[in-house]
Parts: sequence; structure tokens; C-alpha cells
Amino acid sequence: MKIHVAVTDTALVPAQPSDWLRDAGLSGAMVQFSGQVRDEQGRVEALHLEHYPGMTEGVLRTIVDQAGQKWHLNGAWVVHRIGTMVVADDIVQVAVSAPHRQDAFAACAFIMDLLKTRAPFWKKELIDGRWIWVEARQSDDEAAAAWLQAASAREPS
Amino acid sequence: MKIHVAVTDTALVPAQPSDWLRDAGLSGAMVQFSGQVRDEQGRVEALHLEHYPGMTEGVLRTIVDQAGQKWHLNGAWVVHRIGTMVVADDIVQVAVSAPHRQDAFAACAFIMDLLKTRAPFWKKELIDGRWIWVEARQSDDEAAAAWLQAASAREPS
Amino acid sequence: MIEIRFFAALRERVGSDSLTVTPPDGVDTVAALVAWLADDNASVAGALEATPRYMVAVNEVLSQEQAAVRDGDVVALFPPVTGG
Amino acid sequence: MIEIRFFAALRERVGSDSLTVTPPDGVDTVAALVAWLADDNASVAGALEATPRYMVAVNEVLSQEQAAVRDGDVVALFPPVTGG
Repeated sequence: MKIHVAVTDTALVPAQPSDWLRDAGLSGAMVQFSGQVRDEQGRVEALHLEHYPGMTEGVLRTIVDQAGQKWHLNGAWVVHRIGTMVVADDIVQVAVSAPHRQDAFAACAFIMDLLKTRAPFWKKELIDGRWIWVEARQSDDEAAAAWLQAASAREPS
Repeated sequence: MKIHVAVTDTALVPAQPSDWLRDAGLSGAMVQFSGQVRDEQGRVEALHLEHYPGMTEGVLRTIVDQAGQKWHLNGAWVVHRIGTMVVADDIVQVAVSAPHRQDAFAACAFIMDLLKTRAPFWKKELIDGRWIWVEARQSDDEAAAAWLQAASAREPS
Repeated sequence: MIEIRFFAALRERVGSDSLTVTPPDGVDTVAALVAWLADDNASVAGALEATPRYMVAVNEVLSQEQAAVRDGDVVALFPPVTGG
Repeated sequence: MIEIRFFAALRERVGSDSLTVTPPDGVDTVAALVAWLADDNASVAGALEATPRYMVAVNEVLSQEQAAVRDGDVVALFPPVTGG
């Protein structure tokens, strides 16, 4: 399984994950998630992302390794942008290749759910000329917890 | 919600769905599935896809409309290739944009599961110089049935 | 007059893309039409026998065997689909 | 010696990126370290009070308040993460 994990302060390129994952007939399925800066009905002027260098890459790598243990994957790409970005910019790309689509969908959603609750990134939004930290959402905690409960339910008691 | 549904006999372009779905800050999430011709350990030399012109586009459009009723989507792209293709070629692209990632993941998986069991496409593989029709997989029937059971479980009895 | 269309392996087994038929009165469902066709046409009978699971579309909409069929309809018979 | 790092809103509230501290013997868990820090440093106390839910990493691994802390560790305190 090939893995690419990176944090970058430059613009993400939409076609890069699929170009990099392409594997000459080994995989039959590729699922890619990308997240964009929303304007929230015009309220948001810009977004700034801070992270914990070193820890971030380690956490992302651990999440991808866990996905590789849970599902049959051939490749995984996770690139997260930091710094200041404008509305509609790509913030994150998560892409996986797999023999079968169910594994690709599940692994991609799992990586995003754990990234949202484990990877040390913090967002602030520029609204009316003021930078305001984004609050964590409880629905994200619940999404991550669901994967972990599903995992422990499968353990022998 | 913008919708693009097409059947084509030319090569699919990986970056097209995300370029077309891009919406200047309305959506925060994009999920794209693409399916490739697998070589099956070198057994498969080529793939040929036949379809039912007219019905295909209607079925795909109906599936996308259903997805748009079940989830909050801003756009959906479904392009399926037909004719003869070689190993690693893209067969199908399904991409959706949405305000939130959970809707994007669910809608993209739903469209693929229904496409697999409802859209009139048939594959044959060139193996050892002979074209052999691919058999439908029961796991695909089950995946589609799961969405429909989930839907009917929510109906008032 | 009803147009019968065949696709994929079923088309190859029948040996034709389509047939135009005028079934007798009373043949007013997909099931009745298929039974009448198989009685009437040996190549269709053989093809259906070699394709135990098949799907049906009436006027380009997936349908069940109990679906009504009337004059002017296009009825397509094909193996389970395998796209994607 | 323990390095304490702060991120995001918590960093801004503390007013520093990091502190290097030598807590007394017996301060051997994250919870004890945080309690000692808050006693010792008014800006940390104020920042933590303004951040009722915070997360902890010990040596770059997410940890619980009961986690052990020893000399040479890097302990990071930050608000719930919001990437993606």
C-alpha cells in the first residue's frame, strides 16, 4: 500500500491525488474527498489554518495506517493545506484506491472523520474584518466515535 | 442543484468532475468515485461495455434525482464510458458536491450502488483472446437493496 | 405491435437485436408475452433457457414480470446489469 | 524540565507559544501538571478557564488527563481540533 501524507501552504491541485494513485489495473475503485472554504452566505472573507508541525503528520499517518488495517487498500493520499486561503480554495484532499468500491468509500470517510477529530489543525474565519476561531462540532466527535464503537463491538469480549 | 449525466465512448478526464462542480464557496465538500478496468492479475486484456441508449440516461438521471431528494446536494456529475477500453482506463465517474461531507459521501455511494444494479450497462472481458460476459454480483444487489430497505423503514406504516 | 429488444449475452443468444411481434389478445403482461414468445420462437426459447435470471424494461423503465404490456410498447429483455 | 506548548485560541489567550517549566516532584500526570501550572501562572489559569474543553498531546500523541508526564516530555494543550 502506497501512502502520501503532507501538509502544505500552497494551493492544492485537484488532479494530483488520482494521478498519484493510478496503478495500472491493480485497483478498480478510487474515492476522493476534497473540502473547500465555504463562504457561509457571504459572511466568510478568508480562512486561516494553524497546525502542530510534526504531530500533524504523525497523526495523519497513524489514521491512514489504521484505515489500511481495516480495509483492503492499494493507496492513500492525504494532503492538508495550512496558512491563509480564500473562499472556494481546497483545504484538504483525501483519496484512496482499492480493489473494490465499498472499501474505498469506507476508508475515505473514516480517514476524514478521524482527521476532523484527531489531527491538530485549527481554523479561524475572517468575518466582518475580525478573525474568529471555528468551534469544533459535536457531530464530528460522534462520527469518529461511531467508527471506534464499531471496532470495539467486533472485539471478542 | 446542477446535474450532468452522460454516456461517452471517449476517454474520461479525471479532473473534469471537480472542475465542473466547483461553485465559488457554496459547497464545503466534494466526493468523487471513479472506477477503473482491473487487470485481475493480468488475466484481463480489454473490457467492452454495451448499454441501452436512451434508457441508460433516463435511469442515471432518476438515480441522481433520488439522491438529490435524500441528501442536501449542490451538484452531481455522472459520466459512464462505453465501447472498448484497456486496463486502468476509467469506466465511470460519479462526483457530488454538498454543504457537508456526510451528505456527499452517502449520495456518491448511493448513486454508485444504484447504477450498478439499475443502469442498463453490460461488461465483457477479453481473457485469453475470448470475450466473456461479466456476471452480476450478488453483493451489488444487496448494497442497492440496503438503501431501499432503509428508505422504506422510514416510511410511516 | 410490440417491439422486443435484447441486450448483451441475451442478444447474442437470440441472434437478433430486436423483434417486432403482434401477440394474440390476452397476452397483456410481461410474463405472458415472454411465455408466448418462447412458444413461438425457438431461438428466444433457447436464449431464455440459457439466461435463468433476466431483467425487463417496458418503455425504458425497469419493470416486473407482472407489468402490463400493450400495443406500441417497447419491451427489453436483458441479463442482470454489470456497469460501473 | 517539561516543555508546554499552546495552540490556536489557547495560545492566544496564554500569550505565549510555549513555556519551559520544572514542576515539583509528584506532578507526574497531565492533570497534576495543568493544575500546578494554573496555580503558578495567572495567564495560563485565565486561558484554561476561557477554554473549558481542551485537548492534550504528550510527545505529539493525543493523551488523556491521567497520562503520565515525566522530565523531558513535551506537553501540548489546545482547543478541540477543527481541521478538514
